[in-house]
Amino acid sequence: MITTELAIIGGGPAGLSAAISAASLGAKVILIDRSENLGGQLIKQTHMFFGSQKQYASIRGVDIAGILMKDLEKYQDSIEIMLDATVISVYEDGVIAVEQNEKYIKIKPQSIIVATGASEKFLTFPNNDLPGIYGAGAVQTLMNVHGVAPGKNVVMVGAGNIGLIVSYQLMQAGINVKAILDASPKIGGYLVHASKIRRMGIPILTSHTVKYAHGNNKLEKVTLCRLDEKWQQVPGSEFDIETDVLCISVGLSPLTELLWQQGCEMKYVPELGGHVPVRNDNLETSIKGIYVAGDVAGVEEASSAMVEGRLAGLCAAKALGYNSPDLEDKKNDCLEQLNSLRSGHVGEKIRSGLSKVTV
Amino acid sequence: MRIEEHPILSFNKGKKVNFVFDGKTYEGCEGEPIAAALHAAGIMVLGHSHNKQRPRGFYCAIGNCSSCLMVVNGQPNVRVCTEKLQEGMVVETQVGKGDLK
Amino acid sequence: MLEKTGVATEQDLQKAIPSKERLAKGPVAIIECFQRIPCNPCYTSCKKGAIKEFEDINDTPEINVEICNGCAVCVSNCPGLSIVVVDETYSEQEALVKIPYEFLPLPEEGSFVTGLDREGKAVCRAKVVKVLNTKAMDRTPIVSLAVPKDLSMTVRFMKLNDIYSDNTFVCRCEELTMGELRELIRKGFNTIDEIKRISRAGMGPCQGRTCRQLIMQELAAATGAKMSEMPISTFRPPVKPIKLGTIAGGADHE
Amino acid sequence: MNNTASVVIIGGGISGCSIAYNLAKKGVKDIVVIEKKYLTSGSTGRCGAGIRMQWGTEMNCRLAKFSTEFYENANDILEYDGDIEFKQGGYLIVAATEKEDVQFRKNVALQNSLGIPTVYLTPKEAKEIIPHMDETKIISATFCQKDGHLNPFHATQAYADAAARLGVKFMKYTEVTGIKVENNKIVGVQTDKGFISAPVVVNAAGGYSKQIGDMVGADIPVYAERHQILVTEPVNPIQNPMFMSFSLNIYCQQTPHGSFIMGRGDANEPRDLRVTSSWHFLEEMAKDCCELLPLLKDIRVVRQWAGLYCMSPDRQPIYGKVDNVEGFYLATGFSGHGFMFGPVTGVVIAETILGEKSSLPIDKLGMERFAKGELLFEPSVV
Repeated sequence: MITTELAIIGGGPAGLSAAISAASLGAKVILIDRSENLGGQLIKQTHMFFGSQKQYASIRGVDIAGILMKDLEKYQDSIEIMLDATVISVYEDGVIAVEQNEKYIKIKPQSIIVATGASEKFLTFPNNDLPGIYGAGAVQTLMNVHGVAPGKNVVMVGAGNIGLIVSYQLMQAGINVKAILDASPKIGGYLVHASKIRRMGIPILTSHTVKYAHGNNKLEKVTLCRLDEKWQQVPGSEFDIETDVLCISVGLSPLTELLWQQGCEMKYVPELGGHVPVRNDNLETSIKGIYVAGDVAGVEEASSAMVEGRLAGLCAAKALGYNSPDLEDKKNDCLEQLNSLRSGHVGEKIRSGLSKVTV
Repeated sequence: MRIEEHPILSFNKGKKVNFVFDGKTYEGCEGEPIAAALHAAGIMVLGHSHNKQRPRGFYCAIGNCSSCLMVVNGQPNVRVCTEKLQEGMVVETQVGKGDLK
Repeated sequence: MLEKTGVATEQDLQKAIPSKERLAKGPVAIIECFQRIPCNPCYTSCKKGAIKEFEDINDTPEINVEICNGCAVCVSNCPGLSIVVVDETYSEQEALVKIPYEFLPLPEEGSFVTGLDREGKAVCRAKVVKVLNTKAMDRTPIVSLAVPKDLSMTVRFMKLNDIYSDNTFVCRCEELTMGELRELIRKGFNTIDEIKRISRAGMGPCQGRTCRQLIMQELAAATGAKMSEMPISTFRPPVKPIKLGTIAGGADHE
Repeated sequence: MNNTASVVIIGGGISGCSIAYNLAKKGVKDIVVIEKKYLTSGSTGRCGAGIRMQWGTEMNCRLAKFSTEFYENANDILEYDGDIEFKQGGYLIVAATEKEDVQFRKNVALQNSLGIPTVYLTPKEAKEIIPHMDETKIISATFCQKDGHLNPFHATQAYADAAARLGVKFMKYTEVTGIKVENNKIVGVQTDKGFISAPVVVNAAGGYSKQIGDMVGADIPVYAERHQILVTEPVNPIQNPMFMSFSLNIYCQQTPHGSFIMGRGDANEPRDLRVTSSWHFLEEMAKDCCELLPLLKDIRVVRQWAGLYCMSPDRQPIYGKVDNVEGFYLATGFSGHGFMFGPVTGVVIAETILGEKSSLPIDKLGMERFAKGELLFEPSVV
């Protein structure tokens, strides 16, 4: 059995940042990620990030991943990276079981930061399992990581930030987006993203939903319809769009299995995407020594995931006995950054959600 | 279909390799997921559901959803969205729940 | 209106639909024949004498619902196919509607079809409980459909493909459809754990990642329970399927 | 909720539902089943759900035969609109020690004398039945084609649906917090949803039956022991019978759904009410399974879980009355065989409550055997 001080599960923006900040204080870290490279969702993002300089504003997500990886190299003596490695369970005695390239490995850490991110929600309508109906994340992976087009035409379901951004990315990759629809009467994502899309002539159909998908062996056509103010389908408003890809982007749910298995106290908070762990200001859950950061703690933007990662890394290292003269300043800086990212109108939902689970 | 030109990204793909899908030979890039290589060749139907035999493609692309189980080199229930392509691989559409051999 | 659209109006139907008290007693024929035409097989076929003797061949049928036991002999004898039998005592939530169905293929018993109203509009998912096709019925088989009780006076026909939800998937791995899920909820499986065990939804290789949230949403909608107060199913290891040989190999190495 | 009942059954597993059905069928009205969570949420829903007639004592053979024959026809008898998925693929029980081999020869003779069609097999013959097993690890085997496996959720639901049609009330998500006894007589049951007065209470609470017994001051000599199981992804059928070994401590079965279920006993497991999973079990099970059934090395585990065995001193059920508490009946101590004894349990408890002569040989299974020191010996248990 491998032992270490801190195991970080997930090498996306939160996990990477956590590894860097914990190692910067001297902690011995194992960073585990199930894919073949670190960076999580960052490596699929071709757009420039919002936020401020501290969260790499106006740098493209894919490049931020590169910057974080460079930072990580500084601490290569204290961070062991395990790629293509999936944590299959965290057992009651704190042992983490990992599968890496068909090898079964056990790790016993003193503390754990869970930064597993989120998974995509699924939508129900007849024939929703036809080939050609994909999650937005899948489409991003296919085109931006592997350079393969999902199809020729795409109808996007969901006008939140992910739906808007992926639509834009599809157009960048030379794939035609026929329409974006959303059940809500309002566009959920940033309006600047929406305007960018509209300028290219792509309609955004609010108060619309998918009624039916058609196709023999794979998707050929979708029937859409309008929703009234009570979100009920308006009879007679149906119309068809021919398309070979329907991309579903109706939100994310935190990937919390490992936290449930550990018995962390969980609460259902719709503003944060579903069940999320109760945590304190140090991002420690109800189980001592288990920390969370990023989307697993509540679905937000990558900018705040990075700051949360940094904060969790600092707090976990401190609890392991590491310190530095400016530790408190660094922690406060993280808290201030989070406050500022969550201030304002668009952060309202997040603030309300967090107030329910932060103790 | 492969994306040849991209305004932001450049794709550093592995070397070209051949693989066999249901008896026909295709070309893909070494190390990319089998599902990506199949998509590049225009193949979207990867498997069929157990009970109702409905065609299934991939849905999540990261090994979560179990929609893309295929037989790879004789082994059933391989998630081709994450399984990496190698020279000479034999990929087959899985019939039913797969046979242990 | 009936003359213009071919669809009976509520006023027309008032004459045909028996009292709640009668419906609560068991199966009964509903004769939706409102126009005077020269025709009387309903009367001649009824062995119970529940249909009043026609004085004039053009009379519209009058049924004594206290005598009618819902045997459905008239259903396959009516040349106008205007008779159905409704049994509201079928189960707590469902009524049985027996309709004449002269099409091929016949639905399979146990399968689900789409229940249509008098305008041919899809109104619900219906389970085919029985398909009766005897020689005496002379190629007018009777299909018994289990429909939600409040639609017992709405469903009057069916189409084979279950457009409602037979192909709306909630659980991809175990292929649980929305219709099956709603059926289970109707039967009283009111928590995600109960649904998981009776249907396997959530036990597949994806470990419930695609279906858990959807099932909970549907439960919330159907039972009025709050998502935040709903019990959630257990999250069991392993999070990702792993080969027995891989586990065995790992243990060996230590 | 009902404020009065003629019989309150505590526990909504296979035992409780079977008892409710059998009582109702005999005409008892106002039966209430109380279940802390949902039906099958305790041991029933967590068990391996195998059923075998290959036992080492005449009594157990007879009881198991009754259960098997019931399950063969349960869909019809209980008029279930689903399917209990009873698959009679047989049990192949392998002997890995000389001692086992000797015992198995005796068992086969006994079983055959009772009409149970078990056969004794050489390793080679056993391999014909499960071609992917490593027959070099065994000395001999016994096989009974009529043994099998069923779906515990549907089997319990079939009983519950049939009972409900006969008027039995089920109170799910209701916890028993106390049992009221006056003058050594049961008066009623206190639950978190209110009090139910009833002259008869049946303790069918599985792993929690000790706690229920304590509520009336009956010291039932049972304890709960954690047992673990794992299940794999489904594959096309390759193994018909249950593979089982007492000395190698393993049972492994492919269900009609295609997934393999395997588990084992472990006397060192915690004796508390924990149902958590451990990596130790996963590893040991994987290792032993890959050795005995090497083909399964390529199948993936999708879940592991644990349930409670309710262990009695002689690992035999405890049926019937309790001295000094009139109206309190036990259906407990199944020690891992409660599911396969479900049909028996329902019949014998219903008969006992109604004062009828028992139609099955259960006279040795009462509580009094422990005071008298007359423990039963069953050589064929995991």
